[in-house]
Amino acid sequence: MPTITYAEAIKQALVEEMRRDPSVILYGEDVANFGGIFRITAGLKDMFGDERVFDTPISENALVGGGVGAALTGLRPIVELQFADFLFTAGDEVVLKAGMWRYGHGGAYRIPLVVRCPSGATATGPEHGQCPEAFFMHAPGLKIVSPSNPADAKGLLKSAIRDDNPVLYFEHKLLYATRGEVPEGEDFMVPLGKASIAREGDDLTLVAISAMVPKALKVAERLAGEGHSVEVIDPRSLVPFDRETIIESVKKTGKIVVAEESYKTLGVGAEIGAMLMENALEYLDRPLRRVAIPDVPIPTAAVLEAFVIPNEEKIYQACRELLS
Amino acid sequence: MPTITYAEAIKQALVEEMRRDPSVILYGEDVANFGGIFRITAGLKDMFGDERVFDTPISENALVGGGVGAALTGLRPIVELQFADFLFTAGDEVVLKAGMWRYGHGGAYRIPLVVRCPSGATATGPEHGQCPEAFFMHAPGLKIVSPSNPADAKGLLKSAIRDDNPVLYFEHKLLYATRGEVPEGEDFMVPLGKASIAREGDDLTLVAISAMVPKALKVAERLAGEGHSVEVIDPRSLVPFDRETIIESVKKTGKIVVAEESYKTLGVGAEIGAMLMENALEYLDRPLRRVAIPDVPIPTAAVLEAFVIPNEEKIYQACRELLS
Amino acid sequence: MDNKLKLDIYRKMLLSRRLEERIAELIKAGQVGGFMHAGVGQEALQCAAIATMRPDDYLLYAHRGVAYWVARGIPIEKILCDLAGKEGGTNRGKGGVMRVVYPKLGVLGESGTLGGCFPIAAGAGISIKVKGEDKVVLCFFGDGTSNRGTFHEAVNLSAVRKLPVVFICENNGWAVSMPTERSTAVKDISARAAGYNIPGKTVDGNDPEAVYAAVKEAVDRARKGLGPSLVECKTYRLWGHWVGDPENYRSREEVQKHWRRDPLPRFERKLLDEKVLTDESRAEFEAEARATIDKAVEFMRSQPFPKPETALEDVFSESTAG
Amino acid sequence: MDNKLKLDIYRKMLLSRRLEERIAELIKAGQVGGFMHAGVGQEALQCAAIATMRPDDYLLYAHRGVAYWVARGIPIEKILCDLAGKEGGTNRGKGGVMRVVYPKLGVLGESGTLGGCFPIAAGAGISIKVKGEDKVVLCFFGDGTSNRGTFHEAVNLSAVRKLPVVFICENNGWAVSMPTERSTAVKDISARAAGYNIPGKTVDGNDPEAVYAAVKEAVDRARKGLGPSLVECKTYRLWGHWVGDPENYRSREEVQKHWRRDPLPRFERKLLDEKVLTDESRAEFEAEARATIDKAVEFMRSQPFPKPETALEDVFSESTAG
Ligand SMILES: Cc1ncc(C[n+]2csc(CCOP(=O)(O)OP(=O)(O)O)c2C)c(N)n1
Ligand SMILES: Cc1ncc(C[n+]2csc(CCOP(=O)(O)OP(=O)(O)O)c2C)c(N)n1
Ligand SMILES: [Mg+2]
Ligand SMILES: [Mg+2]
Repeated sequence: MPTITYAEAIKQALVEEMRRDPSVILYGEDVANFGGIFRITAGLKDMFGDERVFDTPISENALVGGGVGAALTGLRPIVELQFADFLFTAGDEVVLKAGMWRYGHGGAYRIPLVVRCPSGATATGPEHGQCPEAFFMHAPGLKIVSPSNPADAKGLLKSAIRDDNPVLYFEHKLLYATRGEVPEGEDFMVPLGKASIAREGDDLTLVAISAMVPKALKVAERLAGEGHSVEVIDPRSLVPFDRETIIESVKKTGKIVVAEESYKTLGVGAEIGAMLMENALEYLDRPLRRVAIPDVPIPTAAVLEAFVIPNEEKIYQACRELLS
Repeated sequence: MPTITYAEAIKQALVEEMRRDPSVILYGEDVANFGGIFRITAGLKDMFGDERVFDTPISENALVGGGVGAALTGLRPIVELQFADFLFTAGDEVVLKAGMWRYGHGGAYRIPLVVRCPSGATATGPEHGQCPEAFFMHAPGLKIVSPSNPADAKGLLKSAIRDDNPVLYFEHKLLYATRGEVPEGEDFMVPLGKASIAREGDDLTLVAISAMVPKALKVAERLAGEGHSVEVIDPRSLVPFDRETIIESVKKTGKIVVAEESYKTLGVGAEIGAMLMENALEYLDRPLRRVAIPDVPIPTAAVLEAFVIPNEEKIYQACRELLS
Repeated sequence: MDNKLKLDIYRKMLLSRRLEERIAELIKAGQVGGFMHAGVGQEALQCAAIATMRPDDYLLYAHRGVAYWVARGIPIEKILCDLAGKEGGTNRGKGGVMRVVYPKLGVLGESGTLGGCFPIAAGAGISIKVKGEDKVVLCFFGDGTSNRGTFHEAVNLSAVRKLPVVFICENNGWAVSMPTERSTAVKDISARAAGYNIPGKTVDGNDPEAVYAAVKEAVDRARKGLGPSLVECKTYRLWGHWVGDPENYRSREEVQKHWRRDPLPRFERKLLDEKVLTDESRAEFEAEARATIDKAVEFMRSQPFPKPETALEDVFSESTAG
Repeated sequence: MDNKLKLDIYRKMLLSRRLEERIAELIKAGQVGGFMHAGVGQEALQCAAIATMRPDDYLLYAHRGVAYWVARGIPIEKILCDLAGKEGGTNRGKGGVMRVVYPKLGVLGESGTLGGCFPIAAGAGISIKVKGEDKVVLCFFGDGTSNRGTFHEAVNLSAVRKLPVVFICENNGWAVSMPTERSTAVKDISARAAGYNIPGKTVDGNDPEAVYAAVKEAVDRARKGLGPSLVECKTYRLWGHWVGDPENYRSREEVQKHWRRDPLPRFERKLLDEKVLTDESRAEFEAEARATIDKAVEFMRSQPFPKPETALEDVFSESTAG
C-alpha cells in the first residue's frame, strides 16, 4: 500500500470522485487559482475546468446556502470553508438550510452537499482554530465526520461525496502533513457511521477524536509499557455515531476516557458519557473522564494555547487516574 | 404577592431596569410601534423614547453584532429576536463576537448584552419553534437562562440586564400566558447560576427545563399519588450551571430523568448525564433517562409536533421505568 | 401580452384571491390550524412574473400568499392539505403552508428564515450554469427581506458568475409593522442593482402587464447567459401581516387608499374595456374558482392527518450515488 | 492639510513601513511565532484617514498592517508584544497581533471573521446616538470583505438610523488570490453607497491628501448627525497576503508596476518638493523610526510569556451593574 499524507489523501478522494461523477463540483475562497490556502486543491481547476472548480467572493452564507441550492437541483457540491470556524458565519445555512430543508419539505429533495471544514488549533486564536463538531452534532439532519488518518480521510470523504445528505467534513489542520498507508483503487471507501478500533485492549476504553487519535495511541503505548491494556476507539464519524462499538468496549473495560479538541461542556464526551449511562451503567466501574478544552475560547499565544488544548500528558493523566 | 403572567413579568423587568439605568436600551424588529410580535414591549417606546426603544430592519447579524458594539461602548443593549431560531442567522455574532470578543482582546472590554429569544414549539415548524439552548451552552463566553415561571422570568431578566456579560435569555412562548406570584419591589432579583428545587423528593431526581417544569411538577404530583417521592429541579440558568444542586439530589435519590425541549443528542441532558458520571457514579443506581426531541427537526403539523415534543406522558413513563 | 395570457393571468389572480378569502374563513372559524401570511393585493405581480417561466425553470417564492403556487400550477387541494397539516399535500405535514414544494415544476420550497432563499437561488443558478442548461431561477422576496445580508452575498455572487437568477422584490410598503422607508435606506430597492452592476428596474407591481414585461426581459437576459437582474414591483399589503394581525401600526385611510388600487378589479376593468373579458366570462371564472375551491376544501376535509410516527421520517435520505 | 499634519502623517507612514519590515524579518528568522498580514503599500490611506479622528472617536480597523495602530498612537512595543504573544501587549496573549485593542483611544479591536466589524461599528454608532455624543466611528475593510452580508446589513442600519459611521474600503486589488474584479461585481465599491442613499466616494488611496479630504468630509458629516458615508480608497497590496505567501496567482510585472506607485516615496518626494521635508529631517525621521523600533524590539524581547494558567482568565467579567 502506498504511503501518502492526509492532505494528499483528501485530494485523491476529490480527484477520483470528480472524475467519476460530473455532477461533483468544488468551490470556495482561493480554491481554484491559488489551490486552497492549505494547498489541498492545487491543480484541480486545470483538471476539471473553471465551471466545476471555482473561486468565490468572501461570502460564507452564499457559499453554504449556494451549496444547498446546487444540491437541490442535481449537483453534488463540495464547499471548502477556509476555517471550520466560519460555519458560524453561515449558521443559518448550515443548521437550518442544509440540516432541515429536506425534512421541512417532507423529503421532497435530497441534499448531497459536502462542506469541508479545516479544524484545529494552530496558534491562530479563537476564530481560526476550533474543532466545532459538537455544536453541529446537536443539529438534526447533518452528518459529521472527523478522520484521524490518511486512509480514513480518503475513504470517508468519498463516502461523504456519494452520500445523498449534507455532510460536514472536518479535516484537522495539524494532520495534513501526517503520513499513512492508503489502499489503492477507486473502490476504497470507508462507510459513514462505523467506528474504528485503533488499538485493542482490555483495561480501559479511550475514545479519541481526530488529531487526538495519534496522541491516544502514544498514550496507549506508554501505558502498555506500564502493564495496562488500553483500547483506543476512533469514532471517525460523529453522525451517524457508532454507539455499539463503544458500548461493547466499555462492557469489557468498565472504564472510559474521551479525548477531544472540543470545549468540554456538551463536547462529544458529554454524549458518550450520557449514552453509556443509559446503556451500560452497570458495567461502569470508574467515573467518566473527559479531556477537552476547559470551556474557554482558544487563545492565540502558543504558551496559552498549549495550556487549554488536550495533549498526551493530559490524556495519560486521565487514564492513569482511572487505572490506579 | 401579586399574581401576573410570565409575559407581564418580562415586561416589568424591562421597565424597571430601563427606569433604573439610562444605558439600558431595547431594539429589534417590530418592538417599538407594534409592541413586539408577542406584545411584550407594548408601550415601552412611549415610556422611554425612540432612541432607547426602536424598530430595526430585518437584519439579525446587524442586530446582534450591533448589540456587541453598543455594549463595548458603554450601553447595556437588550436585543429582541422574534424567534430563538434566528440565533443561527446571527451565528457569527452570537458565538464568535458576543461570546469571544472579550476573551480575544484580553479582557479589555465588557459586553453587557442581553439577547431575548422566544423559544418553544407552537406548530410553526422547524425554523420557528426550537429551544436551541444546548447549542449555545457549548460556546464559551455566553451565559444562558431559561426561566420556567413568572417570578424567575422577572428575576433572571433583571440579573441578566445587570450582568456585565452577554446573556441569551430564552423565553418560552407557551409560558407567556402562564400566571404566578412575583415578589414586589425593584430589588427582587434571581441570581444567575442557582438552580431551584421546584419540589422536594427522595426517590428520583427529575430535572426539567423551561416549559418542561410545569409538566414535571404535574408528573411528580401524579407519582406522589402512586407513592413515589420525586424531586423536581429547575436549573433556570444553564450557564453558569448549578451542578451541585443536581449532584446533591442524585446522591439522595440515585435516579435521574432529564426533560427538555432540545434535541436529544448533546441536549442539556447529555451534559447532566456526563457530569453525574464524573461526580456521582457510585450513587447512580439506575440508568439515565433523557426525555427530549428524538433528533429530528420540529415538524409543523400539530399531530406530528406532538409526537416529538416531550409531554407529561413521556416524562411520566421515563420516571416509572426507573422507579419500578 | 396576448389575450390568452391576459386571461390566464386574470384567472389565476382571481382564483388566488378567492382561495385566500376562503383560507381566512377557515382559519377564523378554527377549521384549520395553519398559519397564513395572506398575499391579497399582490397577486398581479406574482401571477404575471411567474407567467414568464418555463416548466423546467426554478422558483423560490416568498412567504406571502398563495398566488405563486396557483400561478405555477400546483393543485390547490394540495395547498389546502399543507395548510391543514394533512396528508395529500406537498410536504407530508412537515412544513405546513409555509413550505409548499413541487419538484415536478421546479418549486424548490421556502426558507423559514427570511432571506434564506437568496443563496439557494444562487446555488440553483450554479447548477444551471455547470450543466450548461438554459433554465432560469425566479427568487421572490419582500422589501423588508431586502435588508438581510444574504441578499448582498447572493446577488453579488450571481453577478460575478453571471448566474441566471431574477431577483424579484415585492415592495408592499410594510414588513410586519415597519414601513419600508424606515427599514430600507433607499427609495427604490431596484437602486441596489447599481452595487452589483446588474440591471435594476422598478415597476408598478399592481399592473400585470408592466410586471410581465420587466420580468420577461430579465428572464430572457438570464436565459442567454447574461446574468442576474433585480426587478422591484411596487405594491401594497392590503391585509394584515398575518390573518389575525391587529394592524395597530397603520391608518385605515392608508389602507383604504390602497384598496382603490387593488390590482384585481383594476385588471378586470381593463380586460372588460379591452373586451378580452365579458361579464359572462367573468361570471364563469368566478363560478369556476368557487367550484375548484369547494372541491379542494372537500378533498382537504376528507384527508387524514399523517400518522404521528411519520414525524421521524424524512430527516435523512437513505440513498447514495453509489 | 497644513504642514504639521503632512509631516505627522509622513512620519507615521514611515514608522509603519519600517516596523513591518522589521516584523517580517523577525518572523522569517523565526524569532516571533506570530502571524502577520502586512499592510505595505496601504499606509497612506490608513494614516491619513485616522488623522481625521478625535481622541474620543472609535476605531474598527481591518486585518492588514500596523499603520492603523501607529497612526492612532498605540505604543509600538505593545504591538510587538501582541505579535510575540507576550506580556506587555494589549491583549495578554489572547488575540495576538490580529486583536490589538486600546480602549483609551477607542480602538475596539478586530474580528477574526472578516466583516464581523460592520455590525459592531453600527452598534458603536448606536451608542453615540443614544448618548447624544458627537463622536464618530471609523470602520476599515478590504475589497474582498465588502462582499460579506454584514456589510449590507450594517450600512443599511446605519443609514436608516443616521448613525455616525464612516465605512472605509481599502480596495487593494486582491483578496488573498482573488482579484477584485472577479470577487466584486462592481468596479467602484463606492457605487454601493447608492443602495443605501448615502454619500459614496472613490479616491486615490495612495494619496494621503485626497484620502484625508474625503474622510474628513465624511467624518464631519457624521459628527453633525447626518449619517454614514462610504469612502473607497484605491490602493495595492505590495506584499503577499501574509508573510510567506507564495504569490503564485499574480505576475511580478503587476506587482512591479505598483511598486512604482508606492505611496511612501511618492509622498516623500512631494514633501521634499514642497520643502515641508528636507533631506536632513528625512534622515532624522528614519533614525528616529529605527531607534523607536529597536527599543520596542528590545522591550518585547525582555517581556515574559504570559503564565499558562492565565489562559483560563478573561472569559467572563466578574463585575455587574449592581
Ligand atoms: C431572518 C428572519 N427574521 C424575521 C422573521 C420574521 N418575519 C416574518 S415575515 C416578516 C416581515 C417580512 O417583511 P417583507 O420582507 O417586507 O415581506 P412582507 O411580509 O411584507 O411580504 C418578519 C419580520 C423571519 N421569518 N426571518
Ligand atoms: C468570514 C471570513 N472568511 C474568510 C476569511 C479568511 N481571509 C482572511 S483575509 C482574506 C482576504 C481578505 O481580502 P480583503 O478584504 O480584500 O482584504 P485584504 O486582505 O486584501 O487586505 C480572507 C479570505 C476570514 N478571516 N473570515
Ligand atoms: Mg413587505
Ligand atoms: Mg483586498
